[in-house]
Amino acid sequence: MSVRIGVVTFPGTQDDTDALRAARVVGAEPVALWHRDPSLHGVDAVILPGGFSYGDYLRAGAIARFSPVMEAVIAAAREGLPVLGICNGFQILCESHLLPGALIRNAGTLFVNRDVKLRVESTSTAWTSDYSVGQQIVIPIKNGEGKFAADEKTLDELEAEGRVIARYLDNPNGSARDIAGIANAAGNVVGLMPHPEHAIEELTGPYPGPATDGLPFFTSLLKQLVNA
Amino acid sequence: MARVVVDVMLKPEILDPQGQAVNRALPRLGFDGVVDVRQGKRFEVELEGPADEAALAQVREMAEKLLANTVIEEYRVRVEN
Amino acid sequence: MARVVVDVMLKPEILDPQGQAVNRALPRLGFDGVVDVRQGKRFEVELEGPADEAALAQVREMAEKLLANTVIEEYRVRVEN
Amino acid sequence: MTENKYQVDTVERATQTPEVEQPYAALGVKDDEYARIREILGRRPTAPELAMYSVMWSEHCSYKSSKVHLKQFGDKAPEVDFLLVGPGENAGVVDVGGDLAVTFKIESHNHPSYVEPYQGAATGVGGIVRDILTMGARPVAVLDPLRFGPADAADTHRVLPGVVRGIGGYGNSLGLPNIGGEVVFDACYSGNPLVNALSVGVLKKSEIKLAKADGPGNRVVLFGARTGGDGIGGASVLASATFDEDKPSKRPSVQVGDPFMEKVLIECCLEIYAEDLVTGIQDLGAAGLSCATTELAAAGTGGMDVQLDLAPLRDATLVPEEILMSESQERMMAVVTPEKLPRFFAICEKWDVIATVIGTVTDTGRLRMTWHGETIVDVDPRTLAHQGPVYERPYHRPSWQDSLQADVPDSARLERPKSGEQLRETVLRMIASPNLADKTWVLEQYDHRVRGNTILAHGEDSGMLRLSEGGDSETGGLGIALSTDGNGRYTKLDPYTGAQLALAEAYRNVAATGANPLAVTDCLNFGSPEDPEVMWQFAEACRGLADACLELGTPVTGGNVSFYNQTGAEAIHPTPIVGVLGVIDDVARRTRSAFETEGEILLLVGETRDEFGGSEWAHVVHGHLGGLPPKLDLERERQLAEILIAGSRDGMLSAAHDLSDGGLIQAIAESCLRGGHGARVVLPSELDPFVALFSESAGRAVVAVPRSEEKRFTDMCNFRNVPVVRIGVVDGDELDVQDQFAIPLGELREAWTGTFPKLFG
Ligand SMILES: Nc1ncnc2c1ncn2[C@@H]1O[C@H](COP(=O)(O)OP(=O)(O)O)[C@@H](O)[C@H]1O
Ligand SMILES: [Mg+2]
Repeated sequence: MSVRIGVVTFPGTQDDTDALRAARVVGAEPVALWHRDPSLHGVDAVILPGGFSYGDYLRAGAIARFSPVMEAVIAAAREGLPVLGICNGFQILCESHLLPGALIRNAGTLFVNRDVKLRVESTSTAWTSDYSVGQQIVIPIKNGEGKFAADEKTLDELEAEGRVIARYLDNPNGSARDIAGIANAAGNVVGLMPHPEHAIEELTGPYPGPATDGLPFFTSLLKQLVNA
Repeated sequence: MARVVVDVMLKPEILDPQGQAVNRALPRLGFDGVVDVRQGKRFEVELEGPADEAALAQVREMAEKLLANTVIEEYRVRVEN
Repeated sequence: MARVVVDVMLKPEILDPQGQAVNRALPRLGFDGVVDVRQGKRFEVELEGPADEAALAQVREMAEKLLANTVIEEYRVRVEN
Repeated sequence: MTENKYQVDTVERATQTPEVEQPYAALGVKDDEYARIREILGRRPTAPELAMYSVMWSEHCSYKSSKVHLKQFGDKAPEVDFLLVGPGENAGVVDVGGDLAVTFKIESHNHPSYVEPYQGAATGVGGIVRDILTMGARPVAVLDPLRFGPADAADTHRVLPGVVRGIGGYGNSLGLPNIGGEVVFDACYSGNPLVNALSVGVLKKSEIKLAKADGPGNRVVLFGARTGGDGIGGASVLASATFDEDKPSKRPSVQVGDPFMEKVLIECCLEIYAEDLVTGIQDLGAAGLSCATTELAAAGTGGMDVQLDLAPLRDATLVPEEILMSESQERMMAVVTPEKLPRFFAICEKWDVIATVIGTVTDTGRLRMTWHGETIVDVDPRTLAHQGPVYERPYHRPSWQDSLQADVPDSARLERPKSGEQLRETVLRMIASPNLADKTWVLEQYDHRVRGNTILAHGEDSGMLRLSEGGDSETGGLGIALSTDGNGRYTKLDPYTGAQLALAEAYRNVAATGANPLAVTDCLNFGSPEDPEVMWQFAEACRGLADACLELGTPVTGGNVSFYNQTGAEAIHPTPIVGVLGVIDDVARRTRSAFETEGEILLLVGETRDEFGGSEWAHVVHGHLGGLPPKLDLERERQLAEILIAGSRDGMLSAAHDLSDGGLIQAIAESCLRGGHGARVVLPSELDPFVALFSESAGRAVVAVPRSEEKRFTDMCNFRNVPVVRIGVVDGDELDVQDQFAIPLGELREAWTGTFPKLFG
């Protein structure tokens, strides 16, 4: 039986089509989830995609967090369901306190769309096991509020527990300790500011490349679920 | 009808990019004598009824839950006259 | 060292999408009794010297030139104590 | 809501009080136009009616000054079988093969962007995207050709950052990739920036929507944002004229966009289309409700009854004439059969979109509106929509045109660099000049990836999209390419040729990526039509563009005219911006502009002449504008396009870049820097090195081919009698022009990329 990956659409979500495509490309069955529908329809994993839920007017992710589907996602995540929050999805996970810290206005204050180099720091999560520690990958970022912020104590904990999953080699937004993505203690919930779903095809991925460095985020999940 | 104001500012230990941008711009515009500028949000909440304790309690909960992200922000609720 | 606060709000006749988003969210979160919410900016300006007339005049100019977009926003400068 | 004491000007009252003075002049209505309105109605108009006529008969909505010239785009249109909807609708629609169609259009938002750069640019994007949505299509991309005053001018530093943030802020929030545009600086645009926005959408041929209200008894639904007092400067004159003591609350000076509302509106409409729930649809743009109701009625059965007081308001103090003129953003109007209303409302509810039935289609031939039971409008909608005034504005060739063209930038008039050292300095100075410098600082603020179908975007000759909605990945498949171009300096020197050169460059840009140019949209940015010399520029540009579209077989499918772009008596350079849409049957075959492979052969295709009139070199180095623009041979442009397309289809080309502003060396430098490889260049011996490097002769491109393909490619050119000459090889890490100079890529890149961050960072 094929793995079913749910992708949540909130009002203002933009990258849901891309996340659904990523699921399809790695051979999973993409399942569209709706913010008002409290049911997860038995999916094996959930992606909270990028975009501007509710316009991001108050704070990125602040309002989406209270939608019916998120109650279900939060509960399931605590039970170990793999959840990947990309960009706006990462912001929602922080607002939901599934992940620590928050994402604030970029150091340069402007929106930045750029292919950035990341170093993978942890492969012991549901979404990164197909990488190797220290591996350098190219993934696009595109955000205005992508600066990861947390108090020193939280940052130290994240480091100590190996929960920083990727760092920027050339920090584009002033994120604390160059953090591009983090995981929860159990490793099933991952938040990532860059967009792996935009790096899965030779034709549309980063140029001059490598163009498909984002694929392992999704293949990792498949392997883990199939072996489980 | 009463107006309650909720001020939301980043916690002092969180570096504030927008405030920094203003700080950087000031000298260029010929302003000196400013030590620091921080930028936050101001919400003007118009209440149906009076701003009594019950109403204020509600606004405080609103701020705690929605208007501020207490992980990085602190807020103050006050009645404006 | 004195602190001067600059409140910047959209002019009342200007559409405030941010405030609207909050307005729409409140009922869903079980908050009622709120007629309207408008969202603006709050700047905390720390001055080297005292907040005397000269300093305030400078902050007002700062608000006019930099902190507020007077085409769509209005501002208020006040000393906070 | 609150009943204000405002006295409504009803049809009855208008009939009883013919003598009432009406402030029509303040609304821009001329004496004869007002007389005609009274004649049409057989009485004085009510205040709401006057409001409607004033906006519908305005230059912006009625095209009264441009109509007679735009006609040529239809009269001279080439015979084609792929044009599904031509000019006149919200946007043209083109058959791109299979069951798919593409709709695209460009529009200007110049003045608002000068007043409030962020909101002006943002609402400009919002407006054109609604036009595309109205055709029944899913909007899939935007492009933004921009013009600003001098890059170092203080006002440019107020306008440009705001405009760029506004275009990004709105477009990104809609989930629309930005795949192209231009950033050009010239003193003529100070105080008058040009902010044009192009949007493109995809739909099924069978699902084209039209703006007409058919079927008596069908309901008229207003949905989207509430109506506020936005953009009604004029109407308030009216209001105050008919007001008693109590004033309305202040009216907004600028419109503020709500991209979130528009994004939701897009998804909502697409679901409504998918279930085929509307018989007609119209967006609310300029002239808001006045335009939507009259155009829907005029194009349909002919009549409509509207209960204006049912329109949801943001400001309860608005009076009817203001509601009719309001340009509040993010609103749509649909015509729905009664039995489909429940599903229509269910979908609106799903997306939290406010929808209200405000009227009914009738067969009375009249557009009737009531306000709390009283009739305030009773007109024949066609008199508003189709029978507006048409002006044959006087025009004549400017007295200075001859002397301008006589001021030829030859070597006697303008000193040219001679030594290799001088040429080297000129290259570095040119590539660092604002018009030629790297635009990354701008482009990074735009999302060009969202939706995952972007094949080519910034830095390429044209943007390219894969049309596989749903996104069946890996597979290449059908795609479209878009480029916008326009050169105000060329057009100032010779409006007829300048407009044609704009088309030629966009056409060439599309072909350079391997796509076949199909159709055109244009935004004509000019000064005041009341100035006969400006009107001559306009007439010439239209004639030139129409002639060239006929010869290239690319019909104009729609566009936009922006007049009164001037500060005081000073008009901007006449600036027609031309957008060309192309189709490519396999996007995997697209050609990039970067030199990617060491050892490949560089070929220059096309003929280089000593042409510097209006050139970037004369502009940057001498601040000079005079002479004639480059000669244009449209037949040659077509052959060049065929070569570039065949080269991509048959896999001969590794890279192609069109030659335009800055000439050969600019194109080679860009392709080297984008590919990260140097080049060894040998200039054709028969050409003066300076001319070879910097001339802006049209109809040229530089290509990179593998050695194994060189003969096949040159044979193809020779067969078509298109000049082709080997000018070098991709090699090393410097740009080395033999016997002249060499520039390390690092130094070249620093010059190219340093400018924008220094200016705006
Ligand atoms: N304002 C803009 N928005 C999006 N893309 C832009 C903008 N300005 C320039 N570009 C892109 O940068 C590249 C260079 O621009 P330009 O010099 O106008 O191209 P060309 O040389 O083909 O005319 C093109 O890909 C163009 O689409
Ligand atoms: Mg161009």
